[in-house]
Amino acid sequence: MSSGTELSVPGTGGGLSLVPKSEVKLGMKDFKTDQEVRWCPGCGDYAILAAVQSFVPELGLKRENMVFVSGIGCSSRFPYYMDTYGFHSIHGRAPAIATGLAASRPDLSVWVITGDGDSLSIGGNHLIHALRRNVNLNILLFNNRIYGLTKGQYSPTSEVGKITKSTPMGSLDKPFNPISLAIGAEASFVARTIDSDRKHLQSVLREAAEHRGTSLVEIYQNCNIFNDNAFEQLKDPERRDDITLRLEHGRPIASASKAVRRAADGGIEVVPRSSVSEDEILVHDAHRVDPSLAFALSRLDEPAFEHVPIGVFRSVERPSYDELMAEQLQEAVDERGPGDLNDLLLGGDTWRIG
Amino acid sequence: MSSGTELSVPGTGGGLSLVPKSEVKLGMKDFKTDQEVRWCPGCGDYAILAAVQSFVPELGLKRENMVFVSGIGCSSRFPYYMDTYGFHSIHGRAPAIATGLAASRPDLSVWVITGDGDSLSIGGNHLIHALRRNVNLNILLFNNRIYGLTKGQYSPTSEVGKITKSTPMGSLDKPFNPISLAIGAEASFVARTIDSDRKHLQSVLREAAEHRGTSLVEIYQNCNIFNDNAFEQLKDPERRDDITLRLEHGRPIASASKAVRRAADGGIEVVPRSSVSEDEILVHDAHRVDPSLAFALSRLDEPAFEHVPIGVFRSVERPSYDELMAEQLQEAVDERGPGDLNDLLLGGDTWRIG
Amino acid sequence: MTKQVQQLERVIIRFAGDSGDGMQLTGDRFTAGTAEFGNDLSTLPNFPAEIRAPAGTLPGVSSFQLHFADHDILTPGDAPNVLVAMNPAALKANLSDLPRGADIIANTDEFTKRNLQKVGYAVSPLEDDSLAAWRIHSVPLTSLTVKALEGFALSKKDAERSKNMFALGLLSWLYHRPTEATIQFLETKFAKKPDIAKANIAAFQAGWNYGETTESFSVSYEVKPAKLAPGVYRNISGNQALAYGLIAASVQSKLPLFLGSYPITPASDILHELSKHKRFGIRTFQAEDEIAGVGAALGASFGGALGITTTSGPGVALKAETVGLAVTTELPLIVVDVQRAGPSTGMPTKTEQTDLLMAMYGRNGESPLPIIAPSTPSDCFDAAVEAARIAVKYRTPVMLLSDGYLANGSEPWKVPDAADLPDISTEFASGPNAEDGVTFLPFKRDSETLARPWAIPGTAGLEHRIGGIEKAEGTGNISYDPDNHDRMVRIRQAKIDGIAHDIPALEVDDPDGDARVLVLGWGSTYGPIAAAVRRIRKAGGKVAQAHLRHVNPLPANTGEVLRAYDKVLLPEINLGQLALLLRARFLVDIISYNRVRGLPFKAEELAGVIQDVIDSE
Amino acid sequence: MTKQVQQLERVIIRFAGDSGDGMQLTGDRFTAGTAEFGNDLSTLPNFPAEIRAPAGTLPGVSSFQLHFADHDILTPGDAPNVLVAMNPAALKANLSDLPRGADIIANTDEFTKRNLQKVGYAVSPLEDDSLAAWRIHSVPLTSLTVKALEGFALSKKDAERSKNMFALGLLSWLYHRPTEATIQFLETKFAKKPDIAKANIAAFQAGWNYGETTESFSVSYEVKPAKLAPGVYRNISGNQALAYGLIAASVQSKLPLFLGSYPITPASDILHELSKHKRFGIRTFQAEDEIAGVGAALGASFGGALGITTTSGPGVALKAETVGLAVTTELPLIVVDVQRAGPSTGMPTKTEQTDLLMAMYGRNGESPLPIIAPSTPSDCFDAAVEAARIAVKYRTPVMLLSDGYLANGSEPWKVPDAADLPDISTEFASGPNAEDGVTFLPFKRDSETLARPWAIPGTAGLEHRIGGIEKAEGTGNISYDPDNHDRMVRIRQAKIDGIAHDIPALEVDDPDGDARVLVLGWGSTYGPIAAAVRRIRKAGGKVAQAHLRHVNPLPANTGEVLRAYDKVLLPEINLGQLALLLRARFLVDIISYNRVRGLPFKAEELAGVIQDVIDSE
Ligand SMILES: Cc1ncc(C[n+]2csc(CCOP(=O)(O)OP(=O)(O)O)c2C)c(N)n1
Ligand SMILES: Cc1ncc(C[n+]2csc(CCOP(=O)(O)OP(=O)(O)O)c2C)c(N)n1
Ligand code: SF4
Ligand code: SF4
Ligand SMILES: [Mg+2]
Ligand SMILES: [Mg+2]
Repeated sequence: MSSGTELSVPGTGGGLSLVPKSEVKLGMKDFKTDQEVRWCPGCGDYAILAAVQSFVPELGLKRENMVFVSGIGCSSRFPYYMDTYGFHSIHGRAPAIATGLAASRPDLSVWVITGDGDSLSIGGNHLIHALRRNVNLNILLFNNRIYGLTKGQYSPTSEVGKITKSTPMGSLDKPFNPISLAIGAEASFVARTIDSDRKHLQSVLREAAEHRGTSLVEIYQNCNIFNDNAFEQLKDPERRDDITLRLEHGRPIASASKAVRRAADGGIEVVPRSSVSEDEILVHDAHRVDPSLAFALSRLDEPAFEHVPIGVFRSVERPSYDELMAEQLQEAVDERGPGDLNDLLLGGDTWRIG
Repeated sequence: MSSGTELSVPGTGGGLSLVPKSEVKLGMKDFKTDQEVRWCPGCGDYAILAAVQSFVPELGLKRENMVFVSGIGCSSRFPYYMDTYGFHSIHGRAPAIATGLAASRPDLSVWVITGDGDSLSIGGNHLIHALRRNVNLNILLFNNRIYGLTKGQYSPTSEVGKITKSTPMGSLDKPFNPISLAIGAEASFVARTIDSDRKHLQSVLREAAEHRGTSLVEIYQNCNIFNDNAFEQLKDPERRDDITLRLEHGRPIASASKAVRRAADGGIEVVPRSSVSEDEILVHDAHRVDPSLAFALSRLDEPAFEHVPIGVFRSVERPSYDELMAEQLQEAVDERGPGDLNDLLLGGDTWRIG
Repeated sequence: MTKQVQQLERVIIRFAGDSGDGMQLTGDRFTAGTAEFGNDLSTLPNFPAEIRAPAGTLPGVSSFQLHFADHDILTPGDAPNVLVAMNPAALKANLSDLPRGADIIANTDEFTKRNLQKVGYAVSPLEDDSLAAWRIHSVPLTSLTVKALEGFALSKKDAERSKNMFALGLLSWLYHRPTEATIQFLETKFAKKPDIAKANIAAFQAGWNYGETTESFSVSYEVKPAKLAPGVYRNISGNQALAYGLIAASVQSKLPLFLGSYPITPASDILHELSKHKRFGIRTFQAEDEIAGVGAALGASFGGALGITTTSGPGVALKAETVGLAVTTELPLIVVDVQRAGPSTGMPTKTEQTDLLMAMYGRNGESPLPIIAPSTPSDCFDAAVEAARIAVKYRTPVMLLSDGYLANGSEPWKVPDAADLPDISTEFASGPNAEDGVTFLPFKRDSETLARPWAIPGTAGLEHRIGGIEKAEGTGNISYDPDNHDRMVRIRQAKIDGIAHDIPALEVDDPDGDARVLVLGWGSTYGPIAAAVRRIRKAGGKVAQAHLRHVNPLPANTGEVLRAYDKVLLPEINLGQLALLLRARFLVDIISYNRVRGLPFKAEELAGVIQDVIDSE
Repeated sequence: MTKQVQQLERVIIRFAGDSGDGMQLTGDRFTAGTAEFGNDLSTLPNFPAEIRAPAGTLPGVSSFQLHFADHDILTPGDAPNVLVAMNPAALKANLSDLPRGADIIANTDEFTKRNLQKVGYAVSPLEDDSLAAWRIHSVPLTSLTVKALEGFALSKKDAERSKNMFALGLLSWLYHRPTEATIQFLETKFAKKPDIAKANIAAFQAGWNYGETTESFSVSYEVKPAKLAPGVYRNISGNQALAYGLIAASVQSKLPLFLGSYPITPASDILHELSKHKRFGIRTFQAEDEIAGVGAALGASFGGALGITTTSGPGVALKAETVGLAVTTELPLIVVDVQRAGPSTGMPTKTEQTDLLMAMYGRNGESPLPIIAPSTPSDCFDAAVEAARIAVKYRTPVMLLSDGYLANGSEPWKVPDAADLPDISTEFASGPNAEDGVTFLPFKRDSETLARPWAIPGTAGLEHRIGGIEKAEGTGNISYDPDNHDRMVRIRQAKIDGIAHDIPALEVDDPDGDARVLVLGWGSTYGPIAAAVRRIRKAGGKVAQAHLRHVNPLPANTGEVLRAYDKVLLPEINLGQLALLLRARFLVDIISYNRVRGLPFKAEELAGVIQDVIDSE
C-alpha cells in the first residue's frame, strides 16, 4: 500500500465481500492471544469470547484484516484477547473511531465491542449516528444492565428502581430498550442474543457479519458480581423455552407456549399458543423495509421477561457509508481524472512576476 | 428562598401545576425584550417567536418562573428575545443544562430551544437521555434541515444527496426522523408542527406545556438563506391540505384526499380517502401506552412529503424525573428526619482523646 | 508459653492477597481497631483496575498498607515491617518494597505448584533460601480457617472465604488491637446471615488464638496510643471527607446541593457517598456522561443551587467546554478532579498530580479559575468548604484537585463542630442594581470582589439572559466591541487574581528560622514531604517547608517566600507543573524533583533528595 | 475633463456595508484585480457572527479591508485611506478607525431618516459638520445603479443589488485596476443567469465611468506593481492555503487524507475546501460532533491514513480526551485549531491567540505534543506540510494553531512547484522487529526519533492491540508497573522534546547586529510586528526581530537568542501565554504586550510599544 487512492477500494455486496480471504484455514486457537483474560470468574464475557473465537474462523477472512475496536468497560477489554488488530480506545467513542477506520478501509472487517454504559450512556450519540450512516461495522453490545468496571452503578438499561451504589433509594429513569432505540435511529440490522446460548449467539453473529452496513447485536450478558442473574429467566431451563420468542425470518414467531399474532386493534400481541391456529401466528419478516413491525416486536418484552424476542429483528439492505464514500471518490476521478497537485495549487487566478 | 430543602417542592400533576401563577394578566408585549432580533429577513424563526410570545401569556404563569435554555445555532438565539430568564448555552448541551435546572426547580416552566444540528447532531445523546428520563422540559426543535448559523452545511435531518458546502457531491447519510428517534428513546410526548401555521403551532405548544415530563416538539422551520422552501409542499395552498395528516386524539387520521387505515398485513397505510368508509379510517390515540402505533405513524412521511402527519403523535403520562427526585428527598426526610450536620460528621466509629 | 511483649513507636503492615481475598476489608477493620485504640495512623490501599483479575496472578494482587504510631505521623509509610502474603503472587508483587529483616506471614496453603507457576516461581520461595533476608512465618491460613470452622454448616469454599478474618485475628493479636469493634462490625455486616457472621467471628478469634499459642510467633508488639489534640476523632478517607465537606458547604451556604456526575475511578465514591444523604436536600444526578454531569450542575447553579460535578482526569477533559461557559457566565460551580495516572486512560487506580496545568489552562480562550488542592485525606473536608466559599462568593467555577492517594487513603480526623464551620452564605439579587433604580444589570460587579449578582429564576423583575458569547460590561448584552472584550478578559482575570487577598498567606515551617533550603509542595505530597523534612531535622539538617493549598491564585506572599531561600525544591508527581507556574511568575530557579510512578513519594526518597540539595549548597 | 493622476506607494481601502450588501465579494474582486495588477497586498475581512443581522444596524455591518502597495507589505494596514460606506451603520461603525483626511465614499441613498435613526444619528452626518475632518464624496450609489440598469428587465430590488458592483467599478477607476478579470468573473459566476451577469457588468462599468466623469473625484491614483521575487503568484487565504497544505501533505506522504470534522467558525472553510478534492482520494467526514470528528480521524490513522481534524477553540476543548488517546497510542494525527476569541463561545468571527496553553496542556496527565503556528495566510500551506511531516515521522498528534485573522485574511502567494515540496513519506512496519526475529513489538522505538512502528491492519503477522491504558515498553501490553510508567511518561516527553533537533534554529533579523531589544512573536502577529519593526528602523531605531513557528518544542537555540538581548518584548493577542512558557523555561524577564480585542495588532500601536521599550533602556 503506498498511495492515497489505492486504499479507496470501491465496491458493493455482502458485508465481507471486500475483505480478503485467508489462504489457510484458521481455527479458534489462531484467534487467541497470549494475554491473560482478566474478567471475574463466572463472568458472561468469557462465554461470548469463546463463542466469537470459535465463530470467526468460519468467516474465512484473513486474520490481519479483522479489527476489534472497543471503548472502556469490562466488556471493552475484549480486543486484547483476539489475535487480530485491536484498539481499546476511550469510553463511548469506539463507534466514532471505528467509523473512521471502516470508512477509509473497506477491506477490513471491523467489529466494535461495547457495554451498555459505553454505548448507550456516554457513547449514545456515536451509536445512533453510526446506525443511521450505516457504516460497515458489527457492533456487539454486551448488555449486563450495569456498570461493571466502575463497580456497580446503574446503567441506561437498568430497570427502574434499581438499587446500586449511586442509587441507594433506587434509580429513577426509564431504561432504553436498545432494540427500539436502534430502530428509531434508522438501523439497517438489529438483533438480540444471549451469552449462554452459544449456538444462537453464533447464528446471529453470522448474519451480522454478512450484513453490509452497521449491524447492532445486543447480547444479554451476565455480570455475576454486580448484577447476577439479570437474565435468569432466559437461562432457567424450566422457563426459558416458554418466554423466549425466537425471531427467524419466514418463520412464525412463537415459543413453546406462546405465540405472537395481530391484535384486533391492529397492533401485535402475545397469546397462549394453544389459543391460536398455526396460520394465525405472525410470520417474521426481517427484511421488511418499513421498520414499524420490527419496532413493535421490540416492545413485546414489556413487562420485562414475560416474553422476550431474540434473534434478528431487522435486516434490510441499504448502501453502506464506506461504499458510498468510495463511489464518490471514484466518480470524482472518473469525471475529472486523478488529482494533480500542481494543477490544484495553480488553480484560480495567477500572475507571473519576473 | 434560603435553604436547601425549601427548593425541594415535591408534587405531581399537570406540567404547570407546580409553577406559580401570575397575579396580573400578561400580554405578548410583556414577553418581548429590548434586544434587536437578529435573524435573516424572512427566516421562519420570526414566525415561531411571534407564535410563542403570543401564546405564553395564555399559560398564566409568572414570567419570572419561565426559563428558556438554548444551545448554539440561529434558532438558539431565541432566549434573547423572550423577556423571561434565559440561558444561551453551548452547542448541543441545552437539554443537559435544562435537566439540572428543571430537576432542582420544579417550580419553573423550562423550555429548551434547539436546532436540528444542535439537538440531533452534537446534542443527540443529551436529547435521548432527557426523553427517557422524562425531565419536565418542553423542547422545541427548530428543524430547518440545515446548519444555519455556520452558513449551510447539511444536518442530520437533511435528505440524502443534499448538496451543501461540506457535501459538494451530495450527502451520504440517511437522516434521522426526529419523531421516530424520540419514540425509540422512550419519549412520553412527541409532536410535530410547522412555523407557518400559527394556530397549529400554538395548539401543540399548549399540549406540550401541559404535559408533565419531557415534551418534544419538532417544528418545521424555513431557512430562506440556506435551505429555502424545504417544507414548501406543506405551505403550498394547492397541496398542503392534501398531504397534511392532522393527528388529533380521538379523531380519524385523514387529509382532504387521503386517509390512514390498517393495512391487510396489519401495518398502516395511506389510501385515497374516497376508497375507504369513514369508520375504516384509523382513529388517533395519542395516549396509547404502547408506542408502536405512534412509531408507525412517524414512518408515514416516507417517501418524503407525500403525506406528512402533524400534531401530537404520542402523549402518555409517566412520572417526571424531578417529581421522582423530589419524592425520594421527601421520603428520606420522612423516614429519618432532616439531615443534621453534626450527626453526619460524627457518624461511624469515633473515639475521644483528652 | 509466655510470650515476650515488645514496645514499638510505629509499625507499618501490609496485607496483600488476591482481589477476591478481601484485603481491603481486612485493612479497613485493622484500621478501625487501630483508630479506636488511639494510635495515629495513615493508610494506603492499592488495587488493580480490573474488578477481579484472574485469581493468583500478579495483576490480580490487591493490597492495603497501614502505618500506625504512638505519635503523629504523616504518611502510610515507606517500607512495611510486616507483609501478610495470602498467596505467591502477593509475595512476589510486594517483596521488593520490604526492607531486610521485615516479617513475612505467608499463607502456605496457597503456595501450590499451580499458583507458584502462575507467577513464575519454579520452586517455592518458602522452601529455598531466597527469603533468607526476611523473617518468614509460614502459616497455613486457609486450612487453619477451615479447621476452625468445622463445626459450622458451611461448604469448604465458604469456610475458606473467612481466611482473611483469621489473618486479621492473628495480626490483631500480634499488635494488641482491641477486638470488640470488629466482632460488632461482623455482626452488623452479616445481620441477615447470622451463620456467616458467626463463622467470621470464629475465624477471627481462631486467628487471635493461633497467635497466642503457636511457636511461630514468640514476640508480640505494643504501640502506645498517640498524644493527639483533644477532641472526638474518627477515621476518614479523602473521598468521604470531600463528600462531607460538600454537604457541610451546602448547609453553611444555605444552598441546596446538586451533584451532576458520571462514575469514574477514583472519584465515584464521592457520588456514592452524596447519594446517601438525600435528607440534606441533596440531589445526585448520574448523568449520561461527564458533559451532561457538569451541564446539569451548571443549570442547577443558574437555578440557585450549589452546583457540583465530580470526576477524574479524562472526565475533566470532557467538561472543559462547559467549565468555560461557567467562567464566562460567572456562575458558582465546583469541579472536583480526583487525579489519576494519565495520559488518556492511563492507570485508573493509581495516583498522580498531572492535571494541574489542565485545570489552569484546559479551556479555549482566557478562562481563569481558582484551584484548590487538599493536602491530606481529612483536609479534603476543609478544602471542599473553602472551594464552595470561593465559588459562591466570587461566582466562579472552582477546581478542587484531589488525587487517588488522598481519595482512598485515610487517617484519623478530629471531627469539627458544625457550629465552628464558616458561614459561607451569599445573597441572591433581589432588585434593581443600576443607578437609575429600576434596571437590573446582571454584569454589574461588586466593587470589592468583582463578582456579579446572582439573580435566580423566580425572582420577579430580574428576568435576564446570559450566555457564552462575550457580554457588554454591566448589561450583559451580547457585545462584539473590541475594547469591551479586552476589558472583560482582564476583569475576569482580575476577579480571580483578586482572591489572593482573601486567602491565608503561605506559611513557612522553619523552626530555627535559619534554613537556606525551602521544600515546597502542593496537594497530596504534604505527608511525604513533611515526613522527609522531619527526618532531615532529626539528623540535624536545616530545611524549611511550605505547602500550597491555593494553587490559583497563589497566596499574596508566595514570591516573597520563594525569594527568601537560596534554594527551593519542589517535589511533584508530574514533570514539573507547579514549578512551571512559579518559575514563570517569579523567575525563581525552582529545583524540581519529579517521579511519575502512580504512587505517592516515599519519605526516605524525599529525605535523600532534600539532603542532596542541602549538600549542594 | 482631464483628471489628475497621483502616484502612491500604498493604499488601504475598506469596503463596509450591510451583511446583505455583498462587501466580502466586492473586496474579493478588488483583491483579485489588485493581485493581477502585481501589487503586494494583504486583506482583512470582518463580518458579524449572525448570518444576516437586521438590515441597517451596527451589528449587521460587514467590512473588507485591503492594503496594497508597490513594495512588499506585511499587514492589511492600520488605518484606511478610503472608506466606502454603503449605509449610515457602515459609516458609524468604521469612522473611529479612519485617520483625519481620509476619503469617505458614502452611499447617500441609504442615509434615510429611518436608517439614520437605526444607528442613533439625529441628523445625517453628511449634512452637519461632524465629518469636516474627512474628505466626503457623497454618491447616490443605489440610484445611480438603478439608473444604469434601466434598460434591463430587472425589478428595482434586483437592480439595487448590483450597487456593490457599481462601487467596485468606481474604486477600480480610482485606483487604475484592471477590469477584464472582474468582467470574466461575473460572466462565469452568473453563467446560468446571463441577464444578471450582464446587469452586474453594466453596473461595474457604470461605476468606472462615473469616476471618469463626475467632478466629485478630481484625482485618481496609481500604485505601481511591487517588485516581488520572480514566480507565479496567486492570491490565497489562510484557510485555503491550509487546506492545500494538507492535500500536499497527503500527496507528499503518500498517505490518503481522511478528514473528520464538525463545522465551526472560522474553521469550516477548510472542511469545505477539502471536500471539493475527492479526486485526490480525500475522504471528508462531517461528524456528529467534534469528538466523533477527531475519533474518526484517529481511527483512520490507525488504518494507515493521514488523519486530520479541523476545528476552533471550543471544539479543541471537546477533542482533548481523544487527542490524549492519540498521544498515548502514538499515532499520527493533525489537529487544526483556527483560534477565535474566547472564552466559551466568545466572539466566533474574531481572532485571538488564546488557545496556546490549551494546546500545550489541555489534556489529563502528562501528554506532550508538538505545536506549530503559521505566521501569514500563505504560510499556512507550509505549516500544514510541516505539521504532517512531524506527525508522520514521530507518530504523534500535532496541533496546528491558525487563527481567525490568518484564516480569512489573504495575500499573494508564490505558488510552489510540487516537485520542490519535501518528501514526507514514511514506512509502515512490515515484519518483526524484535531481536528474536519473529516477534513484533509495537512499542519498540526508533533509537533516533523515539518513534514507534506504525503497523496497519492488513499487514500479516503484525496483529497487535493498542489502547489508552499505560503500556509496557516494547510489547505495548497493559502495564501498571510504577517504574515502567515513569519511564513511559519521560519517553513520550523526550520524543517530543527531541524534535527540537529536527527543526530550523530560531532566526533573528537584526540588520546591523547591534540592537539591544528583541521583539519576539509567534503565529499571526508576524505581519504587524514586522511592519512595526520596519517603522522603528526607518526612524533610525535599532530593534531585532524573531518569530516562532515551532512553539513546541522550541528551536534548540531559543534560550540563547533570548539571552542575547537586554530586553525581549513579546506582543500576544492573549494575556501572555507564550511569555509564560518562555519565562518558565529560560527565566528571562520577557516583557509582554497584550491586547485581546478580537483584532490583529496595528503596526503603529506596536511601533509605539517597541519605541517605549527601546526608550526605557
Ligand atoms: C471519560 C470516562 N468516563 C468514565 C469512565 C469510567 N468508566 C469506565 S467503564 C464505565 C462504564 C462501564 O459500563 P459498561 O459500558 O456497561 O461496561 P461493563 O463494565 O459493564 O462491561 C465507566 C463509567 C472512563 N473510563 N472514562
Ligand atoms: C462545540 C461547537 N461546535 C460547533 C459549533 C459551530 N456551530 C454553531 S451552530 C452549529 C449548527 C447549527 O445548526 P442548527 O442546530 O440546525 O441550528 P440553526 O442555525 O439551523 O438554527 C454549529 C455547527 C459551536 N458553536 N460549538
Ligand atoms: S464486574 Fe461483572 S462484567 Fe465485569 S468482569 Fe466482573 S462479572 Fe464481568
Ligand atoms: S441562516 Fe437560515 S435559519 Fe439562520 S437566521 Fe438566516 S434564514 Fe434563519
Ligand atoms: Mg455494562
Ligand atoms: Mg438547523
